[in-house]
Amino acid sequence: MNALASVVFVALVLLVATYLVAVIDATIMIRVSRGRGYTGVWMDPIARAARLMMQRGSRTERPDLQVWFLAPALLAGLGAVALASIPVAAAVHVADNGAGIVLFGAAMLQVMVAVFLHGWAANSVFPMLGAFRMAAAGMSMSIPFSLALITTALPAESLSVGAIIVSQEGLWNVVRQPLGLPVYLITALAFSFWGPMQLPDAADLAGGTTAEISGVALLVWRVARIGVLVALSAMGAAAFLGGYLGPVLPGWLWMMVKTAGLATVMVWSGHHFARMRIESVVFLGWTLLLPIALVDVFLSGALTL
Amino acid sequence: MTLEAVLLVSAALFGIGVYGALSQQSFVMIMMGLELMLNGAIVAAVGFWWGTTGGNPEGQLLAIVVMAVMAIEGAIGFALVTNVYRVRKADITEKLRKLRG
Amino acid sequence: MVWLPVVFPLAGAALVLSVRRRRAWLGPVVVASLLGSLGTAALAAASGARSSWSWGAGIDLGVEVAGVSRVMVVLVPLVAVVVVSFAASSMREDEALPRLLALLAGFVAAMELLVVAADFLTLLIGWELVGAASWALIGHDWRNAQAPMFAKEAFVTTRFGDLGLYVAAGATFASVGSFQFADLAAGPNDRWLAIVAGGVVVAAAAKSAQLPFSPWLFSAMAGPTPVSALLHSATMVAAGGYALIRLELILSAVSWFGPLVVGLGLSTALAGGVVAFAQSDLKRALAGSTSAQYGLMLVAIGAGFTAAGMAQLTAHAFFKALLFLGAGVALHGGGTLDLAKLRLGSSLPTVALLFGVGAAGLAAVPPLGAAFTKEAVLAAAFESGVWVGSGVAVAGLLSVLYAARLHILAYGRGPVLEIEVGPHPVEVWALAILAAFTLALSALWLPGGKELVSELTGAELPEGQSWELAVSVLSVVVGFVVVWLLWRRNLLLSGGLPSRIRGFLANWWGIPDLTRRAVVDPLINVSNRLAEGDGSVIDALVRAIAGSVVGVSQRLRHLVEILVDRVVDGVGSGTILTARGSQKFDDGTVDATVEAIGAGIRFGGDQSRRSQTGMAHHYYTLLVGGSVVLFIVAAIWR
Amino acid sequence: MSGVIDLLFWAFGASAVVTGWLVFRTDSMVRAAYWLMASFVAVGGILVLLDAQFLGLILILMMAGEMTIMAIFMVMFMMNPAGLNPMTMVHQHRASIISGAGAFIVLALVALFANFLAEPVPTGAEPTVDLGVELLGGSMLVFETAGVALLAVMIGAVALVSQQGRFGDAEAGSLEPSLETEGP
Repeated sequence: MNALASVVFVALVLLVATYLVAVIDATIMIRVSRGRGYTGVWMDPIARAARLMMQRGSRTERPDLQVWFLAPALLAGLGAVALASIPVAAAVHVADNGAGIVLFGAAMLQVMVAVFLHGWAANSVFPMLGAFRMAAAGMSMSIPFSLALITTALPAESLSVGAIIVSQEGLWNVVRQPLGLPVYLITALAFSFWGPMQLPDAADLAGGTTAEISGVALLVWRVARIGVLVALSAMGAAAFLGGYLGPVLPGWLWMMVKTAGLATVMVWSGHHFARMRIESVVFLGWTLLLPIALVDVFLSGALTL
Repeated sequence: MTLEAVLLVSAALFGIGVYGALSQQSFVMIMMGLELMLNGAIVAAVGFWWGTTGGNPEGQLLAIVVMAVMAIEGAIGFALVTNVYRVRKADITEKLRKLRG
Repeated sequence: MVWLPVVFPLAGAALVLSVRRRRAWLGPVVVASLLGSLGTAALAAASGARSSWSWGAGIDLGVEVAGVSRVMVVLVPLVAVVVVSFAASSMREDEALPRLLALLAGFVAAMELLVVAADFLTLLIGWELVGAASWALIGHDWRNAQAPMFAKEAFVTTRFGDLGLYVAAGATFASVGSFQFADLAAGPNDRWLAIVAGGVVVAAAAKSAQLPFSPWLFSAMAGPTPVSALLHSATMVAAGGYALIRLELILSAVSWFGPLVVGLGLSTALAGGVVAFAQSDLKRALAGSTSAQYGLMLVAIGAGFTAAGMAQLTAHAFFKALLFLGAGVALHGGGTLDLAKLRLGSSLPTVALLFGVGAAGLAAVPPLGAAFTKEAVLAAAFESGVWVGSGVAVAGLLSVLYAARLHILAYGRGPVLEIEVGPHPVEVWALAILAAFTLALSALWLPGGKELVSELTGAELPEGQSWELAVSVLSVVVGFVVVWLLWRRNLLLSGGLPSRIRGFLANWWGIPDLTRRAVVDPLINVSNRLAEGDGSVIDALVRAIAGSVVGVSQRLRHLVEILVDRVVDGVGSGTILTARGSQKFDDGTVDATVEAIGAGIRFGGDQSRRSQTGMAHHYYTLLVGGSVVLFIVAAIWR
Repeated sequence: MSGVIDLLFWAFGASAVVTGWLVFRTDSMVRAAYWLMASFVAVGGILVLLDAQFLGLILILMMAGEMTIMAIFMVMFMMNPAGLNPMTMVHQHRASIISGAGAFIVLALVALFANFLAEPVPTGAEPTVDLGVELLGGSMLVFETAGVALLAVMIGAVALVSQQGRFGDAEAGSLEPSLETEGP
C-alpha cells in the first residue's frame, strides 16, 4: 500500500473501532447502572465528545506545555503504529515486515512513556502520582507481556504477525498455548490502563493524569486510550485467535468480530471487577504472571520442537 | 545513505556522549553520557555490518553485545549510585573525592 | 553413556533439595543416585566410551573413559556411596542435612566430570566445581564464625593453584589450537608444553596438598567428618594426583617434569610424615598423613610408573575414608579429637578393630593391599635413584610410626567411658564395608595381581626386588618397636619431642606462619595502603624529598655559618668588614640558592599532587585526551 | 525510493544528534532522560533503515523501560519532586567541550578518510532470520555469556542495594566517621 493510503486506512479503522468500543462501553454501562441522561447507546459517545469539545481547557502553574499537549497525540500515534503492524485480512497490512510483533511490543512499551510524560508535564500532584503508578505497573507487566506475545512467534518461526496468523491455520494459539491468552489479556489491561488496572487515571486520584485536563485534550486522551485498547485487542485476536482465519465470512469480518470480542471482555472487566491496588499489580506481575509466562515459553518451545 | 554518513552520525553521538560524561556533575547524568556513547557505538557497529560484511550476522551480534553492556552498565550504575548515596550521602562527583592526593 | 555417572548425582542433588521436608527420604535418595552413578560408571568402564558436546565454534567438551580413568570413575562413587551413607546417618540431627547431602552429591558429580574429562576445558569445569563444592562443604557449619574463615582459607589456597590449570589450558590452546588432551599429545614438544607442565604441576600440588600448599588441609578440617573423609579419599585431594596420572604420558616429554614431581612428592612425604607424627589432633594428624601419602604417589608418578601411583591412590582411598569415618565416630563418642583424651578401645571395641584395619593399611602392613601398593611405589622410587628410594623407605618408616601412634592413642585400650552417642548400625556397617575393601585388596599379592593392575591402569608396574620387600618388612618391624618403646615410656603423645619443636612441626613446620608473614600480611598491608588512598604514598614520597632537601640545605647553611664564623674569628676583628660582606654573601646567595632548590622541589611536588584530585571526571578527561593523542600517533605511525 | 530512504536517514540522524545534544542542554532531569530516549528512538529508526529491523525495534522497546527508570531515579536523587525546576550542574565545561569535539573530529576523520570494504548486505537477505540462527547456533556461547553476565549483574545489583544482609543491616559499619573527606 502506498504511504498516504495506509495512513488514511489506519486512521479510518481506528476511528470506527474507537466509536464501536465507546458504544460497547456505553451499552454495558447502561446494563450495569440503568443510568438516566443517556441519549441512547449509539448517540452517547458522540454526545460525550461534543460536550468535551465545548469545554474550556484548564491550565496549571508552569506546566511543560509542549509535552502536556503532545502526550495525548503521542498516545494516539502509538495506538496507530501498533495497529499498523497487524494484518486486517490476508496480506492487507501497513507495516508488518520482518519483525511486526516487535514493532507492536515497542509501541506498547512506549505507551508507558506517553502516560508518564502526560502525568509529569502537568506539574501537579495527582497527575504525578498517576505517572508513577503507570511506571510501576508498566515495568512489572512489560516482561510477562512481551514473553506471552513472543511465544506466539515460536510455532510460526517468524516475528511477522502475518506469519503468526498463518501458523494458526490448523490450531489456534489459544488452544496450543493455553497460558498465553490469559497472561496477555491481564497485562494488556495494564498497558491500556483499563478496568481493574485503571491506575494512572484512577478515580481515587481524582482522575490521575487526567485530573488537570479538560476539553479537547481530554477528548483526545480518551480517544487515544480506546485506540490503544483496540490495538491490544486486535493483536490478541491476531496472535491467539487466528486473526482473519475463519470459515464462511470474509477475513476482515472475522478479524473485526474477534477484536470486538476481546475488547468486550476487557471493557466488561472494568465494570465488574474492583480496581486493584498498585502493590497488588506489581506483586501479580512479578510473582505470578512472570513465572507463568516463563512456563508458557518453555512448554510452547518444547511443543514446537 | 552511505557508510560514511552513518559513521558521521555515530561520531557525533559519541562526541556528545563524551562531552556529557565529562561535564555533568550528577552521577545519573554521567551515566546518560555513557549511554549516549554506547548509542554511537551501536550505530557504528550496525553501520559496519550493513556496509562491509556482506550480511554476516556476527555484526548484528556485536550490536546485541553492546546492548547487553548497556543494560549491565545501567543496572550496576544505578546500584552503585544508590549505595554511594546511602553510605556517603553523595550524588555528585565532587562529593566523592576519597582518592584525592 | 559417559555423561551418566555425572548426571545421576546431579539429579540426586536436585531431588534431595526438592524433597527436603521428608527427612527419611533424604539418605535413600542420595545413595540411590550414587548407586546409579556407580552402576553406569562400571558399565562405562567395562565398555570404554567417549563422547563430546559442541559448545561453540571450535570448543568441544569431550569426555572419555579409558586407561586410568576406568579405575577412577568407579572408585569415586564407590567410596562416595559408603561415606554418604555414613553422613546421612551420623548427621541426621543436623538441620541442614538436605544441603549437606545435595552438596556431597554435587561434589561427586563434579569429581566424576573431572575424571572423565578428555580436554582441558572440561577438566577445568570439573576442577572449579570440585573446588567450589569443597568450599561450601568445609563452610557447612557457617553459623560457627570460624568455619567460613577456614573455608575461605582452603578455597583461596587451592584457587591459587587453579590459576596454574588456567595457564595450562591457555598454553594448550595457544600451542595446538584446541583444548583436547589428544591434540596436545600429538603437538610439538616446545616451550608451550613446558608451560602446560608447569601449570599442571602447580595446580596438582595445590589440590593434592603438596608443599608449600599443604596447610590448607588443616583448614579443611573445619568441615564435618564425612566431608573430610570424601575430600581426602576420592575427591578433592585425589584430583591433583589423578590429573598428574592422566597427563603424565604427555607431560613427561618435558625434561624437568619427572624430577620436579618426584622432588615435590618426596619432600612432602617426609615433611608430612613428621607432621602427622607430631600432631595431637586426630583429624589433623590424618590430614598430615594424607599429604604424605599423596607425596608417595607423586614420587611414583614422577618416576614414570603411573600404575603404582594409581594403585596407591586406590588403596589409600579406602583406608583413609575408613580412618576419617572412625575419627567421626570418635568425635561423636568421645566428644573431642584431642589425642590426649581419647583411648576409646575398650568403649567401642568393634570400631576400634575396624579403625585398626585402616591404620594397618596406613602403615602398609603386609599382607594388606596397601602394602602391595607401597611396595610398588618403593620399587618405582628405586628405579628413579637410590637416594629417592631411600627417602621413600624413610617415609614408609614414618608412616608406620604415625599410623601405630594414631591407633594406640585414638582407639587403644583405655578406661571404659560412658559413650554419649554410640554409632548407629549404619555407621558401623559403613566402616565395615570400607575395612572389607581394604582387606580385599590383599588379593593383589596373589599371582596375577600385578597383571591385573597393569591391565586396569594400562601401564606397567615396576619390577620389584626381593630386598626391597625386606626393607619394607624391616621398616614395619622397626616402626612397631619404636612405637612400643615410646608407649612403654609414656612418650607416645609427645613422640619424645620437646613441646616447642613438636608444636612447630605439628603446625606444618611453621609454613602457615611463614605464609602469613611473607604473603598474607604484606598483601593486606599493601591493600590497606592502597585503600588509604594512593595519595598518601605519593604524598609521602614527595614530602620526603622536599623535606630532606630542606633539611640538607639547613644543615649546609649551619655548616657554612660555623665555618665562616670560625674563619672570621680566626682572621680577627680587623676583618669584620670582610666578614660581614661574606656573611651577606652567605645569607644572600648560598642560603637563597639552597632554599630555592628546596622550595622548587616542594613546588614541583605540590604541583604534581594537584593532578591527584580524586575526582573521576578529571581522570576521565585525561583518559580522553590520552586516547586522542594515541589515536593520532597511531594514525601517523602507520 | 532511495530518495525517500535518504531523506528519512538524514531526518533520523539529525534528530538523534539534536536530541542527544538536548540531553545536556535541558534544565530538567526528566526532560533529559526522555530526550535521551528520543535519541535512542531515532537511532532505532536508523537501524531499521540499515536493514536491522529487529535490532532497531528491540532498542526502542528496551529504552522505553530503561529511560522510565532513569527518569524516576533522577527525580529521586535530585530531591526535586517533579524534576521541573530549572538547574544547571556542570563542571570543567571547556575541557569537556574540547574533549567531546576532539573525539568527534578524530572519529569523523576516520569515517571520512579510512578505506572500508564495500560489501553491503545482499538484497533479498533476511537479517532477522540470520540473526536468530546465529544467536542460537554459531555464536551461542557469546549469547549465553551475555545472558550469564546479565544474571550475575542482577544478583550483584540486588546484593549492592539490599538493605538487609544475612548478618543484619547492610549499612552497619560502612558509614564514614565524618562526611568531610577533605585531605591535607
